[in-house]
Amino acid sequence: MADFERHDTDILILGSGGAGLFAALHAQQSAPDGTRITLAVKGLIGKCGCTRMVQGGYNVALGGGDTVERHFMDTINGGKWLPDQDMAWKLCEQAVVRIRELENEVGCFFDRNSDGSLHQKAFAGQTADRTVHKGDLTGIEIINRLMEQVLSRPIEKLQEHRAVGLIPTSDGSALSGVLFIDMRSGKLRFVRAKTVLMATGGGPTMYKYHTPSGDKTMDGLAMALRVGLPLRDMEMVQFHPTGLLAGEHTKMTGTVLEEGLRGAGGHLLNGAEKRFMFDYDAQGERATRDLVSRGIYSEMRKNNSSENGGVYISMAHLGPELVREKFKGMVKRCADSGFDLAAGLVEVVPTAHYFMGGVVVDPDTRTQLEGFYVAGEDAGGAHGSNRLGGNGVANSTVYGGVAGDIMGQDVRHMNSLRDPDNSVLEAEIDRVRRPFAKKPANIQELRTQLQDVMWDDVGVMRTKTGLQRGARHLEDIKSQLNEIGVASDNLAFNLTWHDWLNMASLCDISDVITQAALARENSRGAHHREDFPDSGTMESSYFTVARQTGESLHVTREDVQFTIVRPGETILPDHEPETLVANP
Amino acid sequence: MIRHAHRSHGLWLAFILHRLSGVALALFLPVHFYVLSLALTEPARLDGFLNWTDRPLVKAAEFGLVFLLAVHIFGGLRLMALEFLPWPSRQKSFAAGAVALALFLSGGFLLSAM
Amino acid sequence: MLDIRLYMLQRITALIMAPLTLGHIAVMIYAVQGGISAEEILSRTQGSVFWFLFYGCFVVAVSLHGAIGLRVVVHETFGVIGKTLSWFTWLVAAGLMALGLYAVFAVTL
Amino acid sequence: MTESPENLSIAVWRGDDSGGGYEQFDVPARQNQTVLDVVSWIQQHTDPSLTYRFACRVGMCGSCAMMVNGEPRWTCRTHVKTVLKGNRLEVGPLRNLPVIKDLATDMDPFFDKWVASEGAHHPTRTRHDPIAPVDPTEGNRVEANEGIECINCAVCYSACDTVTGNPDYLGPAALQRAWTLFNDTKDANRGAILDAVSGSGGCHNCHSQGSCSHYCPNELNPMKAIAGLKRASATRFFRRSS
Ligand SMILES: Cc1cc2nc3c(=O)[nH]c(=O)nc-3n(C[C@H](O)[C@H](O)[C@H](O)COP(=O)(O)OP(=O)(O)OC[C@H]3O[C@@H](n4cnc5c(N)ncnc54)[C@H](O)[C@@H]3O)c2cc1C
Ligand code: HEM
Ligand code: SF4
Ligand code: F3S
Ligand code: FES
Repeated sequence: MADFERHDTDILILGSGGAGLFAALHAQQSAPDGTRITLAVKGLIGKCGCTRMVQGGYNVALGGGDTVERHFMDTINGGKWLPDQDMAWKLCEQAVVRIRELENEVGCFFDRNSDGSLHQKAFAGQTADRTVHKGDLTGIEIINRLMEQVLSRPIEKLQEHRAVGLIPTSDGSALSGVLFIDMRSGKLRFVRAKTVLMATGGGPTMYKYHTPSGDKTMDGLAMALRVGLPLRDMEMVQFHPTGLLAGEHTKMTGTVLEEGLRGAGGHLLNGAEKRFMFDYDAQGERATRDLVSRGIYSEMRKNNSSENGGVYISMAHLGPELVREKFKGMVKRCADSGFDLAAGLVEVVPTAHYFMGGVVVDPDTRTQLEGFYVAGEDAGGAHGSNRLGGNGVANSTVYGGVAGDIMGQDVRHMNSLRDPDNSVLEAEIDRVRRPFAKKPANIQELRTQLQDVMWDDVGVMRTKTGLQRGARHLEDIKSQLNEIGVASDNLAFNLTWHDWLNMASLCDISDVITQAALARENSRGAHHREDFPDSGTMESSYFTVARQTGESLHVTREDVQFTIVRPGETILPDHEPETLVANP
Repeated sequence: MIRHAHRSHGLWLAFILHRLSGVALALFLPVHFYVLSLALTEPARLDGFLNWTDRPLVKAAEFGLVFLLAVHIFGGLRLMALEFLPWPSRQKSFAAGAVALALFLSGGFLLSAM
Repeated sequence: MLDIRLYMLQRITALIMAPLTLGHIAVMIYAVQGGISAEEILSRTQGSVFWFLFYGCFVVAVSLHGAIGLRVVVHETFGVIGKTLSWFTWLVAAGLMALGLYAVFAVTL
Repeated sequence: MTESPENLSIAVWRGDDSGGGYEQFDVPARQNQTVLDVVSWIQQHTDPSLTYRFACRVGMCGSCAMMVNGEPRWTCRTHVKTVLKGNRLEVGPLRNLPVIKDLATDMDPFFDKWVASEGAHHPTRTRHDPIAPVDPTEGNRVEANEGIECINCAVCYSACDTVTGNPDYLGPAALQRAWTLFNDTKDANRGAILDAVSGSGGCHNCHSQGSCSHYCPNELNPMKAIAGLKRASATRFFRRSS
């Protein structure tokens, strides 16, 4: 076995997004004195992950007619009856506590109405003005405030430590610890802990166009898959309709142009500079994310596309001055990359945004592996087939906090650290060192191939033949990856090695997405099968569960348990209006 | 050129001017004190010195010092205005601009008075 | 290497000096016209309580102000820290003060 | 896609804390290319051992800042065209922070100072209390709001020569955070904030060089925030001593 360092702690948290940081704070509050808490993250604490990139805001029912029940019903309807209802309920219920915690204890600075109360607006799919925000940079506010709270507490920091393997005990019933690469030195470090929270935030960056931050490459789900944990809803990839399209050679491509542009009356134009969304939906540009994404995608497939192969968004008819004032940040961002959003045309394309699928957990974030917890975008269930705008950050902060509390409690009964299964440890070490034995070659080209395959065959619209073709391609890409080497003369902060590892995780999960998409023979929320356009009856809703045993992957279907509300019913009182939003 | 590109803007130049003038004044001050104290011990040498200062080159240097003092004073007042007066930043830039203008005028005036 | 006390001292002395130095410059511009001599200076200043206080205040203020100023520059430019820096500050202040007061006595007594 | 055949000539700093120097690379010029894209291209196509840091790629995370032609900038939002000199570009690690490798710096000192400035909220309420009403037009709130969108990219920190000369100096970003919190009427310990910024590395060391405000990519004004702290601490100084 190659050399590695050892380290012990009590509570180990992977990731510093909303889930990871909240877990650290809550663990610190709930664990007995003297408990060692360690935060390990692939980037710098608070400076990576997607919570920081949240623009629109945070969904929470805070009265004024809105209720937790209404938020819950919107979440279930939005998720097309696939959500785990207990998780969705807890999300909506605890969001109320979490937002108070964010304002009152963490010190967030959310926008106010002139009477001093929190300002709330409505995202698509919501029946109340519910989204709390700080301008259009809500995530920065939330993460900066959380980050400074965490940094000012005695929490051990392992920055630029990439988790590469979950190491169970020999009997496989519990987790012993996590294997890391200390990226700065390139050394391996095995950290044992009594409890481990995985909050690495999914991130569908295997698509040609994607919004999440560069550090998110599905490492967490790939690790969970390798230890045999069940993953649910893996076919559910949410596309945001308007990602910036600036050419293939810039990282700006794929980044989000905010939803509000369409909401405010922005027009989508095809290559001929004609509006087209009304051909697809009566709501035109204001239709929901999935519908607009499919509209744009269809137009692109018909070759009615713009210069770089997307469509245009046009705001100028609203008056360039107004656009400049109302969307200051967006206009500046476009200008920085050479586009005039206020007066000109900006090319856009649907872009992979959020991953609804994740590890099967209970509402306390526990998994079937003792000592292993999952929260945030890595956990499946809360959103079902579609996540409402504003429910993502609510989910990660709510369940991160829950995980912190639960780990703080559970750790009291765990008297000792567990010994690892050395054969798994050894296998994981071999896995990450595999490319050193091969001849170095360019990984980027392979990543481009992967992104093209996923975009073309496992993307916005899917068919059986397409998915099968995709699956074959993936096999091919995987075997190519195994032949690509990385020079091992200097492993310190070796990004190319990490590119290789990123590819490995992305390939593994791409496979699962493809298989799960094949297994779901209907169209729900984010998952659209052209060969099965029907949604199927809601009463017989099932979700997919993928598991890896040995080398083989199995996808099964499980019935949704309607533990709180049945399709066709509601938990809102009879006289409640359908929507409280003035002009939806 | 590239090494200190971050310094090429007005406020930084104002800062370095203030610093250099302050240091120059601090170095000049002991000399000034020494010369004046000659009044007590050797008035004749003081006069000799004052005659010596009549030479154009020395005069220029002297005016240079007065200029430094003026620059430093106005610069210092600008800094303190910026620190203590609760103005909106725009007005502060105007104030700074005005002071700078005053500086150049007075400096020019002093130098031309030679 | 400035805490609030040194900072306040530097600002207060600067505020004291501002009118004094401006006054001084004005007098100088007036005085240098037609040349300057020891006698002329002394005739104006000697025995004058006003000029004694005027220059006295200036000297006290400038010694502190200049010393603190040089302290900052020396720290930031040469990385001098700790005791050495304190010694430096107060030596400069004392030196300037001594020389300055000597000069004030010389011209006003 | 419109591609000009031209090559850019890029000098990139290589090395670590023990030293290093510039190395020259040729990178194909493209439309819509950012400095970060250029750096990535080198790592992906020419020299796989090149190290740099980024995450969000849209100016939100503040992890991609580097010295570009001697000026600190967020590289993901800096279009190459706006900084090119002829067809040359010089890219180095941020000043004033220890270098880990090549273009990646150790940002810990920056964040340690953030914490040392009492840059974390001191709560007056708990999660069981209602959210405090705040008038968005009220003076303190407006003042606090001005500095709140800091992405802690350390561009200002590396632009500031006071930081260069005085390693204890808390620096513009941390002080701006302190000022923001000081103006947050919800904060319980505004006295502690003034104490924290009044020591030997505190706000009183700022010489109003203004490079912080000049370079802040988000057009924030740390210089003004620091002046605010100086004013508040001076006011308190007089109150206390009288
Ligand atoms: C551009 C954009 C805008 C969005 N806007 C909204 C919005 O307006 N409202 C909303 O509700 N949601 C929004 N979302 C979704 C929201 O950001 C996510 O749902 C949520 O933030 C996920 O939080 P998280 O804590 O699970 O993961 P993240 O915040 O993504 O954090 C993941 C963390 O794990 C770390 N990590 C990853 N891999 C490893 C590894 N191998 N080892 C160690 N650490 C690792 C990462 O570096 C990071 O620190 C948006 C997302 C994007 C991309
Ligand atoms: C009379 C009016 C004066 C005013 C208003 C004034 C004002 C100031 C101020 C505000 C500073 C702080 C600058 C900063 O922090 O960046 C300063 C610095 C300084 N002053 Fe003065 N000053 C005056 C006279 C003098 C004189 C006569 C001397 C000569 C001894 C002097 C020497 C210095 C020095 C050496 C510095 C340090 C410069 C630096 O920190 O960059 N000053 N002055
Ligand atoms: S103040 Fe501006 S430059 Fe400084 S860290 Fe914040 S965002 Fe960056
Ligand atoms: S650049 Fe530095 S000196 Fe002050 S005004 Fe900004 S902190
Ligand atoms: S990569 Fe996040 S600010 Fe540049």
